[in-house]
Amino acid sequence: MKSSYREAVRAGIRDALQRDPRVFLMGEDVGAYGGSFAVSLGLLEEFGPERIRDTPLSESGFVGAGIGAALGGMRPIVEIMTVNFSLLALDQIVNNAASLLHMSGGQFHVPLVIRMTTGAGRQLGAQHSHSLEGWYAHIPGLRILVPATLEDARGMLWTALEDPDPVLIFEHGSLYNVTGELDDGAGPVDIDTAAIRRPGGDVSLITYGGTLPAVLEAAEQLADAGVDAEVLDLRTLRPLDDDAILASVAKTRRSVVVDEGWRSGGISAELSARITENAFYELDAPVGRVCSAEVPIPYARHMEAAALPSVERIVAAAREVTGNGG
Amino acid sequence: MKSSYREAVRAGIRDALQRDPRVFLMGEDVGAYGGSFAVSLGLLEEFGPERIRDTPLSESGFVGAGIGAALGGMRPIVEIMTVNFSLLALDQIVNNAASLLHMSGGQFHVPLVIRMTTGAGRQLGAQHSHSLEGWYAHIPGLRILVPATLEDARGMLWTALEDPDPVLIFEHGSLYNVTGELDDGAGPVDIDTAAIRRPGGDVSLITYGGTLPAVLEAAEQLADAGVDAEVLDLRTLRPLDDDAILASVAKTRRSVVVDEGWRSGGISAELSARITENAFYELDAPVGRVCSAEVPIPYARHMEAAALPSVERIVAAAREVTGNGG
Amino acid sequence: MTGPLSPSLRPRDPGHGRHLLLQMLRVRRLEERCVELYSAAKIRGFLHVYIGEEAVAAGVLESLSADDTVVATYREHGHALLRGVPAGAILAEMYGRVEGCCRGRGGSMHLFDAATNFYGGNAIVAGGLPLAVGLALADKMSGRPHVTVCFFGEGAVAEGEFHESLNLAALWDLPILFCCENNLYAMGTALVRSESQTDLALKAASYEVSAWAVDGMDVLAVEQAARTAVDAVRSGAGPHFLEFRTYRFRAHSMFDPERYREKAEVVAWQARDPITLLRSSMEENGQLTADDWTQLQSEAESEVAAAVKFAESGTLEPVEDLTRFVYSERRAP
Amino acid sequence: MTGPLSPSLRPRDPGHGRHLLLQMLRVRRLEERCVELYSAAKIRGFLHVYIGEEAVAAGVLESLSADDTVVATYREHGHALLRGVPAGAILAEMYGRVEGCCRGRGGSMHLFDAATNFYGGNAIVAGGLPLAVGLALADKMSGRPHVTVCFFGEGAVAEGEFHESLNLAALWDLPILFCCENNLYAMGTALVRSESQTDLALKAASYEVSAWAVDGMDVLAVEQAARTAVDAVRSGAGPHFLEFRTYRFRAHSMFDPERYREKAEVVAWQARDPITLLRSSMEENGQLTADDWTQLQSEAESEVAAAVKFAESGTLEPVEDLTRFVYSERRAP
Ligand SMILES: Cc1ncc(C[n+]2csc(CCOP(=O)(O)OP(=O)(O)O)c2C)c(N)n1
Ligand SMILES: Cc1ncc(C[n+]2csc(CCOP(=O)(O)OP(=O)(O)O)c2C)c(N)n1
Ligand SMILES: [Mg+2]
Ligand SMILES: [Mg+2]
Repeated sequence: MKSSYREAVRAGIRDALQRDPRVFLMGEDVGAYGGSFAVSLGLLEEFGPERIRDTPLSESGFVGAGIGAALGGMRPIVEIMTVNFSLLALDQIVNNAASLLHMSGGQFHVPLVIRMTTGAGRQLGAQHSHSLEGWYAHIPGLRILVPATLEDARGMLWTALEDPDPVLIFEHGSLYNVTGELDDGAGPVDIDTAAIRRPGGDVSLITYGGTLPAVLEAAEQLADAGVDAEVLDLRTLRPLDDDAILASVAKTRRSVVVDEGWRSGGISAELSARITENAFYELDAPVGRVCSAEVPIPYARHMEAAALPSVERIVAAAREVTGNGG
Repeated sequence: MKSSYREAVRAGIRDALQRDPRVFLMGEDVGAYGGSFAVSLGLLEEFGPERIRDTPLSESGFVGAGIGAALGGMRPIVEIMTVNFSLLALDQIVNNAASLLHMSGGQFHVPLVIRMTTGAGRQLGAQHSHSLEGWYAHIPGLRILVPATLEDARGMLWTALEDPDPVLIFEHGSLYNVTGELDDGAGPVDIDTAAIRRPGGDVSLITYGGTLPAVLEAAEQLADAGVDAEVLDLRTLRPLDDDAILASVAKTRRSVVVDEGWRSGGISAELSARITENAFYELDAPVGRVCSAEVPIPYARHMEAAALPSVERIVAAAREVTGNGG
Repeated sequence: MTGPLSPSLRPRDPGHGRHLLLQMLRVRRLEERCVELYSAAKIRGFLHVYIGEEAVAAGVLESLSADDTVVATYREHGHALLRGVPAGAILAEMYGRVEGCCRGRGGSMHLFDAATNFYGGNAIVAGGLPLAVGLALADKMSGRPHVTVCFFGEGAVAEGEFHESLNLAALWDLPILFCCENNLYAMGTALVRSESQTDLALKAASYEVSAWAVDGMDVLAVEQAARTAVDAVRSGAGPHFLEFRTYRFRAHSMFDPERYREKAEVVAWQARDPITLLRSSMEENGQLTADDWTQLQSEAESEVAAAVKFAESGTLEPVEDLTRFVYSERRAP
Repeated sequence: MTGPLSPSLRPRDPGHGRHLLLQMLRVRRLEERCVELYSAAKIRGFLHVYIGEEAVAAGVLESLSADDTVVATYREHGHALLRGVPAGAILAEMYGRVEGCCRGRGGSMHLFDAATNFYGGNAIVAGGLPLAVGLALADKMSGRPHVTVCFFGEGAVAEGEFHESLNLAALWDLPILFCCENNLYAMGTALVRSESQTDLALKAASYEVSAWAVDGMDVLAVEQAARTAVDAVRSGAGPHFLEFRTYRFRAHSMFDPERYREKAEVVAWQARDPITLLRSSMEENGQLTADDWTQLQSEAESEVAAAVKFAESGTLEPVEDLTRFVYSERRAP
């Protein structure tokens, strides 16, 4: 069946609503508007306003309410329209959702799923272009998912809802229109492991979410230049799948992390540090990083493009670590 | 002159209030209460309620107001009682303070200083023990200061106020009672460079703020064990002083980063990644990291102690990278 | 201040009056002991006691049933105790012992208890309000006839979370009772310096939430107001807000030098000590004998003494358990 | 809706009326052109136009002096234009050209202009309110007799920042005018579904802020209300709040399929088009001839045409400048 990423997310939400009466979707304009990115289009008509619950502009309030509803036995899917607005709800996410279980000595778990759009690339300017999923991955108690494929867009949600702890799902805005084949019966997928999207032996290109397409494209170009790149899709940023990462690097001895977040203190730094700590003596080159320029993302198309990871920069970084100057 | 860290901070604030009529201090309980950590004690009487301005519990509101006042030509020092509450103001910090200059094409600079207490170690539990200064260092547009000494506690503030851009100063709660000699005329200090607090040739112990005392203590113990450790105090987490870091590591070829923040995605990861990127072929061992356990910090004293970096763990990590098993 | 300065408190029967007196005494004795134990370094971290405000928790919690839900703040020992958390588990928690209600991980500011639907314990001012809204939403969506009661100080009213929470509760017509403990100060900040509108019930009413102010020193008035509100909420009348006008007799925390208020003000309020008020009225009304009073006191004393003993003999959680419960050990039910 | 359906708008003199008509027409034509240019892919990102609401910006900005300060939202082209930012600089910004008022870095949602004290342009709903409070605080502390005007939509009222900002402004008695553009919808969320209390002036009044509602389609009513409020604020009467009842005739943004409202509702409001209302009254009153009207239209047209030309001929910022202005290039003055 042909499906867009958007439709895959929607199918995942619909699956969940059908499977479990405790599930409901809540957020700004998820209902009457049809979802700001049209993800939830039609669900209001199908499930009614109690379960497709429009909220006022009150990010801290409704995210906190989602936490409370999860504590109260529901399985809320809270949509924050974009990651940019999630900063308003950060106290609730860090100090309540992520902390309650530990702080209560194991008594209160928070089976909450928060979905949000992330990323740049659509000329939305500094306040609407953050990629903060790697930043969120710093917080113990959270699980961070970054679906890059149609299967994951549809299947991660249900697994996340079965998780007793808070899960944040980041959907890159540039993926919604991506289309492909998706099995009609596509169902839950695991959320514990990274996936090799392209096997290869010369260099590990490690990425996730919105940059996966560019990395795959770069791998093709590298193949033409005689570099056989392995593409590892992390799928989950917290906890990281160390086994898969180290297995790939053990094979290739060279790696480049591609991440749309800012470089300093981003998830790419953690990957670089972990790989080096665990495979220092096997590495043939330091871990490369291709990230966004450390600037508030500008509006102008050429400036935004210059700020973001590009196929060209990925290829160049891979060539550098493989000593294939091109 | 004998001074506590608390008194040094207060002297810095007083200096600024005296020097520049545009400076004022604003925050919860900075006035009538005398400052929640008694930092601003006495300043209300000296400078009056306009310049020692108590605010209601409205972190987002008064931090945003600080940004506006800075835009309007003032030089506000905004005190957020502790870093834990700064999450409520994060949107203002990231989307306004850090972005306005770039987004306006260089028109509007934000000469704002935000001070806050950070860190654990006083049995305050999960919601009052965050060390998020390294996390803030991910944000372009911010400058992050972490004074560890009396000189820096007093002198960084004025330099920060002269900076046309937003500066965040993190004061570790466990330092306020530290006392020592401070020159009566101690004045502004640079905020661009890291400082070697103890020279050494065998291993670089890189740290900042609240963990500096433990690292110095560890260096003493290491000296007894025949390991000559250099202690580098970063002083500024954004931008990092790459020259000083790399110079130290070039000399020692081994390093351990000590950071009270959580390990994954913390500033220690960035330091590890940078050092490895720049000095890969000179390193004799992978960069070590001593951080806090990745848990919401527990209340019980023994559990909290187990979660935080300790002299013992620092010594052990240094021995490991130097191959001095002890 | 609401109500007459010396209300004539007349419980519906002596047993009821003695019960409320005992509840307040239990909290008072526990808190007094906490202060001593803090000075003796048995308790650490931040400690905020409820002395002077006991009538609020006593009156409100009296009006709830076992299935109802309670959300409180860092000044919540009394709420936990009166909700049914054993005094021993509370004190052991502050001792940092594994026998504590949170294994010693929470401490004074983070008491939680699943058995009594006591959802804490929150050290972020106003941080509990959105949570409480969600708990009430879950009840409403599940068709459960429960009421969520959310306590917070008047300082929390300035936070954006207060605003967002009241609006959500009203918009969605949720079964929640907001209980504002207005003790006139948020640390050192007097209400008039934190709110442009100091009539908090009026503020709450601007969200179309039924709201009124109550003399928080009169436990019977508190109980009556709470019962009326809880019944209304339970019967589907939507969110309610009660402002309890009260006062803390002690410092904000163990670190507070109390520079911001006059001793005379404290003394004036102490004349309206909620325990004394009820005790005196009952004595005057012949509902309480000297023996009754001695008996109640010793009951409270011995409960606290036993709790201290329990805490003292508590053990430490094994350090190896540090990373347990960051994530759950089982899948969700 | 406030005010009569067809108010008889009578400007104080024909010149004044024609000026206001021209101001609204300038915004209307600019916005219409923006929509076209978006469809032609000359403008990208998010685009929110102000068509239907022109009377609000026109009336309010008319009442300010050059030293006053303006803070707006992502729906701010009109505010920028009427504040004095050249149409060319506005359009060049949306073209992403270095000649734009922010070098092309801001785009439609982030117009800034230091020369006219125009502080943006904020894409975070309610994000501008605390900023405006601070700008007003700076004026007050410096003894400058300026007024800060802060525009925001009715959707922003639900955010905690609204609450914190109104309280701070009132507590500190700041020279600020809050201008709520109530166009009844926040994206697809109707006011009744976002606020338990839909009388927004009443809401604002609960902060002890002087507040009233104004017919936002009647530019003369807007101007008069704004002038009264601005004068009061300037004379030290503290913060004021005006609710302008208006309507956006177009979709929320270029991505909005408008599922949430009836076409009939839009048509009904279009009957109260602020430009038509003023034009008709003036024609009836003999204050506007057909020639006048043609003349005003062509003036607005040619300004916009010139602006498009300016933007079209704009150049791109050099990519090497990407990292400039993350930090300042000079020390603070
Ligand atoms: C968001 C936040 N800001 C600041 C603090 C520090 N703080 C702890 S208690 C308190 C005063 C709260 O006063 P109120 O809400 O009236 O409750 P009370 O202590 O009087 O019971 C403050 C400022 C905090 N815990 N959380
Ligand atoms: C904090 C935040 N949440 C969500 C959004 C997405 N968003 C952009 S505009 C808008 C509606 C705002 O409505 P209103 O304040 O009434 O202004 P209007 O667009 O009607 O002028 C929303 C939800 C945002 N920009 N910021
Ligand atoms: Mg209080
Ligand atoms: Mg609107």
